[in-house]
Amino acid sequence: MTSNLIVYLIAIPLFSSAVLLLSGRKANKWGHLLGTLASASSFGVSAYLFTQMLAQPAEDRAMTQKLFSWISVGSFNVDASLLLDQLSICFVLLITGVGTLIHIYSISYMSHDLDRRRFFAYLNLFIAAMLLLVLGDSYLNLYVGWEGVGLASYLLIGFWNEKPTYATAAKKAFVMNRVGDLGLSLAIMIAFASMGTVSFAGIKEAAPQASTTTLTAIGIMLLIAAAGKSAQFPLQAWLGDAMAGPTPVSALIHAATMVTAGVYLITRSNFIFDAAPTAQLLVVIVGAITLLFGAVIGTAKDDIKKALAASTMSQIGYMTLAAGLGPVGYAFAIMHLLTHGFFKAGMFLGAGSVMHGMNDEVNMRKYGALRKFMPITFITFGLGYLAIIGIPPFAGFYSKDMIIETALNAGGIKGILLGSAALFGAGLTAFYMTRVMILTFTGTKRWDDDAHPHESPILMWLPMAILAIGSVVSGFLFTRGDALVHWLEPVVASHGHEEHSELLPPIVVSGIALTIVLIGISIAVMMYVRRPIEDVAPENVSALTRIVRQDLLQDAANEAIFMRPGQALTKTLIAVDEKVIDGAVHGVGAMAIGSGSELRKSQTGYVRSYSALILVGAAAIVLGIWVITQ
Amino acid sequence: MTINWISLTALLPLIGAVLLATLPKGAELRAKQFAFGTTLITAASAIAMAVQFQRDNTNLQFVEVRSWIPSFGINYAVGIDGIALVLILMSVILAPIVILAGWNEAQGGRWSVKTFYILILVLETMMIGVFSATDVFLFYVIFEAMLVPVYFLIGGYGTGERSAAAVKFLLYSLFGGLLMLASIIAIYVMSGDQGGHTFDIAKLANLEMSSTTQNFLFLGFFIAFAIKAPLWPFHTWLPDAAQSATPGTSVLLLGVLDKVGTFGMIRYCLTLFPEASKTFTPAIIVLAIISIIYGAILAIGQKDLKRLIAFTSISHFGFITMGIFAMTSQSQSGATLYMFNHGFSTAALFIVGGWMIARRGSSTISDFGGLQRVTPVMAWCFFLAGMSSLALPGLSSFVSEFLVLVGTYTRYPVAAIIATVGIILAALYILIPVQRALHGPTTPGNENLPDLNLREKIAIAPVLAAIIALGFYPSPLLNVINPAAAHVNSQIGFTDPVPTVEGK
Amino acid sequence: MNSANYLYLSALLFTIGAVGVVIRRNAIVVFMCVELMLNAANLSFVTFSRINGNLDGQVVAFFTMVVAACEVVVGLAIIVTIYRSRRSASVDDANLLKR
Amino acid sequence: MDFNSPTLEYSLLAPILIILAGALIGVLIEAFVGKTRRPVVQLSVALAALVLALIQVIRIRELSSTTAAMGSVVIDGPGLLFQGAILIIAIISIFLIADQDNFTSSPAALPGSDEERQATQSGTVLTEIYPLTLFAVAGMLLFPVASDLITLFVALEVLSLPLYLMAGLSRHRRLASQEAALKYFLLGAFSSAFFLFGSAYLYGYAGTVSFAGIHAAVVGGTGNDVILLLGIAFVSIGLLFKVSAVPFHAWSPDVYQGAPTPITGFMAAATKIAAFGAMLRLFYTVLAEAQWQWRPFFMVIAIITMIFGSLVAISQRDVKRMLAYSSIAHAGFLLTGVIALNKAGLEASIYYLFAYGVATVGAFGIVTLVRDSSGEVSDLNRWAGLGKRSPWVASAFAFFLLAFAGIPLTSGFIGKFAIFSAAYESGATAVVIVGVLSSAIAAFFYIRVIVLMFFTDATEDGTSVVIPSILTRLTIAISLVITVALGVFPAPLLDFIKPLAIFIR
Amino acid sequence: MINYALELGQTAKPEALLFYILAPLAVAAAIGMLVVKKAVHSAILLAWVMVTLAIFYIAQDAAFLGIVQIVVYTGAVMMLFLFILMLVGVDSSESLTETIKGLRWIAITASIGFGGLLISLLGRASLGRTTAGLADANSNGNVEGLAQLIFSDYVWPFEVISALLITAAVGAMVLAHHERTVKRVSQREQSQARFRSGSLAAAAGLPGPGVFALHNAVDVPALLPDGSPAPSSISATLKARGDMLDSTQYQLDNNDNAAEDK
Repeated sequence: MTSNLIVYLIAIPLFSSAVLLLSGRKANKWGHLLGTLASASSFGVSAYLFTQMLAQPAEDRAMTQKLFSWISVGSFNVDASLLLDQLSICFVLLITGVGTLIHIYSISYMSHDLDRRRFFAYLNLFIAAMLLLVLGDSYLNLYVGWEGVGLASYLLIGFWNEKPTYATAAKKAFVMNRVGDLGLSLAIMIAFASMGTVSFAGIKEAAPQASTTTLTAIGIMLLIAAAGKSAQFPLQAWLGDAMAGPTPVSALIHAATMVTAGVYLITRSNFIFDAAPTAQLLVVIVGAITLLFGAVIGTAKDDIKKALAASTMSQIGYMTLAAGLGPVGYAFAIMHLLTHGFFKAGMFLGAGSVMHGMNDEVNMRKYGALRKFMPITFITFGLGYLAIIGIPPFAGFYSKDMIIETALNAGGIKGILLGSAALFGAGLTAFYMTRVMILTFTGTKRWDDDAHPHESPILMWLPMAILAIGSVVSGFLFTRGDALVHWLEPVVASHGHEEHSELLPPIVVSGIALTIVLIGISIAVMMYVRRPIEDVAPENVSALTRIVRQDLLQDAANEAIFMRPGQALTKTLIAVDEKVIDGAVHGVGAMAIGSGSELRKSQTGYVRSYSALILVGAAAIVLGIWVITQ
Repeated sequence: MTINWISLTALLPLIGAVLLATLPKGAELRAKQFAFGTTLITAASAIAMAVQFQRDNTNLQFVEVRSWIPSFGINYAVGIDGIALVLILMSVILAPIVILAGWNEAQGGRWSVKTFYILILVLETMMIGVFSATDVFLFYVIFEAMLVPVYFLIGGYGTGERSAAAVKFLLYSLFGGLLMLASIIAIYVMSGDQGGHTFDIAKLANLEMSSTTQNFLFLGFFIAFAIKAPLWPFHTWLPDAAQSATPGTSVLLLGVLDKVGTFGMIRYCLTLFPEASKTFTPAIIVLAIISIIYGAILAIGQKDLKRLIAFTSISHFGFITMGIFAMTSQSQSGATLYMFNHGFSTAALFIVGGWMIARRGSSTISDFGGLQRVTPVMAWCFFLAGMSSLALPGLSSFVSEFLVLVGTYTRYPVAAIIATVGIILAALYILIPVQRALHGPTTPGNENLPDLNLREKIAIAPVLAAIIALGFYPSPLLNVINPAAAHVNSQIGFTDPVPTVEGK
Repeated sequence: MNSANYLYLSALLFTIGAVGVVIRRNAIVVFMCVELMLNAANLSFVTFSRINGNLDGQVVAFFTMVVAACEVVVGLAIIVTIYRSRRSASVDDANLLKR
Repeated sequence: MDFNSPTLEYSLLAPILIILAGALIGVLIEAFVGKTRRPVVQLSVALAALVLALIQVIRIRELSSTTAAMGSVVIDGPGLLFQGAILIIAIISIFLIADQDNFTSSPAALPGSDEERQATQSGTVLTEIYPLTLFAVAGMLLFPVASDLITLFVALEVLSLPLYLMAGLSRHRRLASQEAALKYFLLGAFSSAFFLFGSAYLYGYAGTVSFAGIHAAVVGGTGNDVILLLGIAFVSIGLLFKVSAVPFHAWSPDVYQGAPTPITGFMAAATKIAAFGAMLRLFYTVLAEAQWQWRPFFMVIAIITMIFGSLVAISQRDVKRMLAYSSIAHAGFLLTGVIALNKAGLEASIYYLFAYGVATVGAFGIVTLVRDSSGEVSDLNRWAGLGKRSPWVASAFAFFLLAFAGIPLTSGFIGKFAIFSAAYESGATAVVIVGVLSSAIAAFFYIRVIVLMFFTDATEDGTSVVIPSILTRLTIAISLVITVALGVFPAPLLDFIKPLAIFIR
Repeated sequence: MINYALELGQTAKPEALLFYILAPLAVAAAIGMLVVKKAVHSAILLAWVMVTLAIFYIAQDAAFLGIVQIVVYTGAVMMLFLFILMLVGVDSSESLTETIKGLRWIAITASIGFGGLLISLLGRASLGRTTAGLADANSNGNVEGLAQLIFSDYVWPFEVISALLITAAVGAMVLAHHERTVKRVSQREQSQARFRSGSLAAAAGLPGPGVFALHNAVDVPALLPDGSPAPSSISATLKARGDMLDSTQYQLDNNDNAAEDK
């Protein structure tokens, strides 16, 4: 089925973005409105397309639109064409839906910023790029969106780039993403070299004939790409710093949408991973490590946004883990992705709301007792909190429980390890999220005198409220009759629901999970409700805490492994360039000049030495003759 | 007698230069306007030619052959294929942009403004000639003669150590040129032994020679082109030259002149010495990879904006060279497209960078800071140019870079993988100056820098528009390039590696 | 009598003349050494004339004498001029032009 | 006995005879024409003689390929080409020579004496230059067409003696000029002795002094080659001295520097043509069959000449000396034409000689223009910034330098290409490679001068460029036009040379 | 050595005898030219070599050349040399110590190499034919034979050589001839100038030297009536050379007026 409407999904925000960027200050008055409208229109189109899709039988739901032939050289033919199938529509709806809400939120949140128009331009640009990412029908098209969101992310993280650390954060995000992009490019190259195509459909068709080695290679490269974009281990370090961007950005890009692109990529490439067990194993390992990694650093964060960011990292770890579990996991990965999109976006907006009321203060130790001053924020944030820690019947419970279950059922020791990791992560999540709640909303007030906490205006709390509703109901909706699983089936092709030998019955798993969550909450309550909270983080803490505070030394490691040697290499090469390469050239020149001035001395000015030279020359010639007539 | 489009296009700037010489001394503005007009007319002529170009015809088109030095079998012979057409188009489009963008850059020179534009126009004639020559001798003559105007442009109108840089440039190029001359002499003599002296490239391609001879002659040509391109380790002249030249000159130098090197590799190295090309391919690929990585790393470490751009170009030329010698249809087409796109993205970088430098009076990156706040339009232009330089998907350079990489991968996977690391370094070498110059607090002395004026906006707009448009829709160029690139590969006898699995 | 002996003599005289040009400093003596070389060459000509049985060699020798006379005139004029300017006939003193 | 009354083909000898007649008239003018009118009359006579001779050369080109004057002279295509080239160079140079500022007014007066000052102030000019120049030209015309060793030797002396004299006649820095004359003379005589000694051996080997006879002996000689080789060696030393090939070059930097600049230009250009003309004739016709013996030697000499000339020129501080070393390097390039020993080599050499000669005269013409209060300034450091003060003069000089460097679109490039390709064709690959490399080195010092003129700021020392006289201007303009024309459209000359460039034996 | 002796025996004809006597002398004289200090001695030794060669010419059937060698070369050319030597100072002698470092050794090595190799090569040479002798060529007389060649076969170089002679003459003149650039002042003009100079003291002409002095040599200034010496009576040349003597010692008596007159 083809549809001519798909392109408008992208075109509308892209056009809006271009208009906003090019029209300059004139557009300050109406720029934010145009941006929001563009996003909303895109949402409208996607909603319409969704209804169209629903009207079709499951196997005919995928829609395509060929725009033009983009790159065509020899056998390398890539069309600019779009694919809207069951998987993409989930994302499209999430992106445009949450995106629109965040646009609305931003109107108010950014109202005092001189560059609000530019902000909306970037947001629109992001929406367009993200849509291209999920709508592209080939890896190369995806790549354009992939880097496009990277660019938008860079621009938005660095939105307040007058502050050098923010600019650095933006750069860091871009560069680390580029490492991921390297993986994606290589994956495309390998795919083209081995299968002669880069489109999803083409590769899907060719994959079964391809060697496992090839597919494993592609899979690993795709994993690198996903790790870069989704802040998965070992490319996770940029996400925390990315919180430099305005909070709506964190909500949209660094929580709900962009960072989940890695999960999308893996899910989209299911035909590769399913045939490459090694790559798949790596995916789950990465997912498991990251979910724990994120959760652990989340426990020590005092910056509310960074705490949420760590949480995001951890939650995406869950998704990656799920996606790595193969056909059984893809749907759960996407489900968690969607629910996470709601609750995490909602919580970020909540955090933004808090900051909005607290003079942009992000240190939770300077909060406290805010529930009285910001009741709506407290409620919406609280709903998100309940969702993320997995309290039934909130959304997170359904999605996370599924993942834990699937992980445990992965079989053998692998399943036990993964399951315990997931369970442990759930406990940690409960701990640090409770900590966030306690520090922010309960207890005694610790803020400075010049802070005048107040509730946010309606334009801000309304999106929060809508997202909160999503956090509450989405999980239930998705799992009702396995709705999402069936919806995605044509894409992720769970080749017949193979029966896994279940390690534990689902109800037991849920029970264990809930217990662990409750333990996590209790510890947090014990630590932060019973004891007074200092407004400055205590210094006399264990070495472990310190390490956790330093994000498990992730930056130190990067510095030691890449940055310092890199800088040294740069310095060395500059010296080599000057001294050795240019030096050799100059050396040759100097040699010529030097020998010239040495030879010049033969010109003594004495006529007798000249005649001696002639005589010597003659003698040499005679000697030559003497030799050759020998 | 019909007028040959190539000759006409090439002649226009020369006529302009002669007329310009007759202008009175003081008339600076008139000289500028006149030069600008001439380049516009030239561009129009070239575009008119491009419209008539039959893109599926792999033969040379617009061929004109006139006897020049019959006793040596030397002809004035011109003709273009898709590759040459694209490069000529790039040259003639860049020329008016350079003039418009650098409206005042001739002021600080040793000689009059008029002389500057005469040199530019003469150079333009030679640029067209060098890409369209089909007589090796004619090519060589222009190849060498081009050095003279550039030499004076750098040495006379540049900044800093301009004369040293100009001399370095000239000597490097002359040295390479002389090596090529040695090879040309050998070819000429051989052609004489095999049926009459000729310099017709088509006939020379059929020369029979021993593989040793071919290897030596290939090296003569290749080193000349490698110096021109420039390829590691023959690159050290470029940063100096770019640092000293005016931005406009740098655009022409890096954007157009250096392309003669890579163009020459395709047109002469591959065509005349197919066997030797194959022999040396591994070595050249290695050099290309070193260039890519080395250029990028050195760019990261630069403190001077112009030097930085120069080193990025060294990295980019590594890509082009790699694409040429990987000899797959993707890499070959990609390399030519890369030449075109690099022309524009480097032009954008140098032009905007030049404006920044002219405003600030310094080319040290750390002297800038916070320009995004002070001069948002200029900052944006620079940013976009930078994005093009790091081959952001959606911009033109991505298409070419990716084609080169993917094409190379099918034949030399390891090389492609190493080269791909270059894209990470590219992010660093662009974002570091972007951060230092555009972001952060506005450094003292920059508060009152003026943003772009209308002339500057008009100058840069087509470049940026081309960068974006060709990123989304490169087909017009690719359609012209593909047949020619395929023809080159088939001449050497290379076919694309077949994928192990046949997909759709 | 073997004519070759004259050739040896000629070679010897030529060599001595050449050495004289190198080691003597008085420009006139240097020039005389050149004359010695010319004479040595003449001796060869005359000898070869005899060996070859034609008079061409003698004609050359005759021409050489005339040429030598002309050279002497010009040479001595130059030497005298430089002597008048410098009050020295040593070739080593003429050392303005070098390097 | 019967006396064979000699026949002289006057029309074929006419170019030489016209020049000699012009010279004799010049001598008579010295005696009979008033002092004030002498310069104009002398110039007119000299010019007329040169032009008439040139016309005659052109007229007899159809009659060529014969011997004349009892076999002493051979008039063939190459010979006439050399003669034509020499005459054209002489015509260009005579305008430069006519700019009398360069010559002392009274050579007999002591340098720095009152007499000298008075002579200079009185405006006396040295018109003997013209007949001397014409005598030199006559010798040069005869040198490349001489067909026996006697004529060759006589021609050598006829061309040399006036040059020895003229080298000493500079107005400025007279001591240096006289020193140049002395050095030139002593070393010239020294090398003539070698030449003569070699001739003796060639005569001994062949039993005759005629080229034809020597050739016959070389082809069908009895005995061994020792005498022949010695003869070739010593004759070559004489010729290599004239073209200033290493190691017989040492005179040229000093003489070039000391001699009056117009003479330097004339000498550098015309002597090279004449000497190479003779050398080419000797080695292409007479000794061609002995190439296995002499070519290796010439290759070595060519290689060291090219390298030496290029390297030493780099470190020169005086423009005339630099041009001298450049001419040494060019001698090396030209030797590759001798080594080539094929028709292409001959054509190339003729072209190269002409192109180089014209550019040389032009370059030295410009050197005469750069002066300060005490005369010509040849110190390169004081040429700094010339491009600023006199852009046209500097540009013209730069163009000549580029021609020397062999940059395309100048005559030098075509010459270099032609001569190297001829040498390569003959299998002298090593020589060609060295030639190309030393061209690169050579480019370095030419460019250095260009940098100095255009990119270096002038020191305030009163160096100025005099407004060239109309005659000097003519010299420079003609040279420039020819250099450009030969670079861009070399075909007419090449095509002209091609059918003529066949030596007859 | 043995061969040499044998050869000597075989060739012991008058010519050989002449050769073996004169050749060593010629070589000795030539070497002498290099080692004697005075240029004049060198010239004399060269003249001796030339005479020797003239004898050898005659011995080799080149009678005309022999005579010319003596008359023209030894007679005229060498005289010219001697003349110039006189001009520049006949007793000027030259230190034979070498001032240019290493030159002597280079010269000696090169010359021994050159001469040795040359002679060795000549020994190796063969023309493949025997000495023809000049009996045939000189059958009509040596001078006639030469004339035949010079005036027919070699008439062209013979004519050209005239150019050389003219060049030499012109050249010598250019370098030696002083052209008067200032008009010669006539006696009448001098006289007029003296009278118009303003002082009658100068009008009468200068005093002659030695007047009234006890000594009347040209280098002693005349004494004025008051007894003081008159330097103007001495020739400027002598003054410049510093050859002017003090005239006071030849004064009749020391007059006190001398001081007043100044």
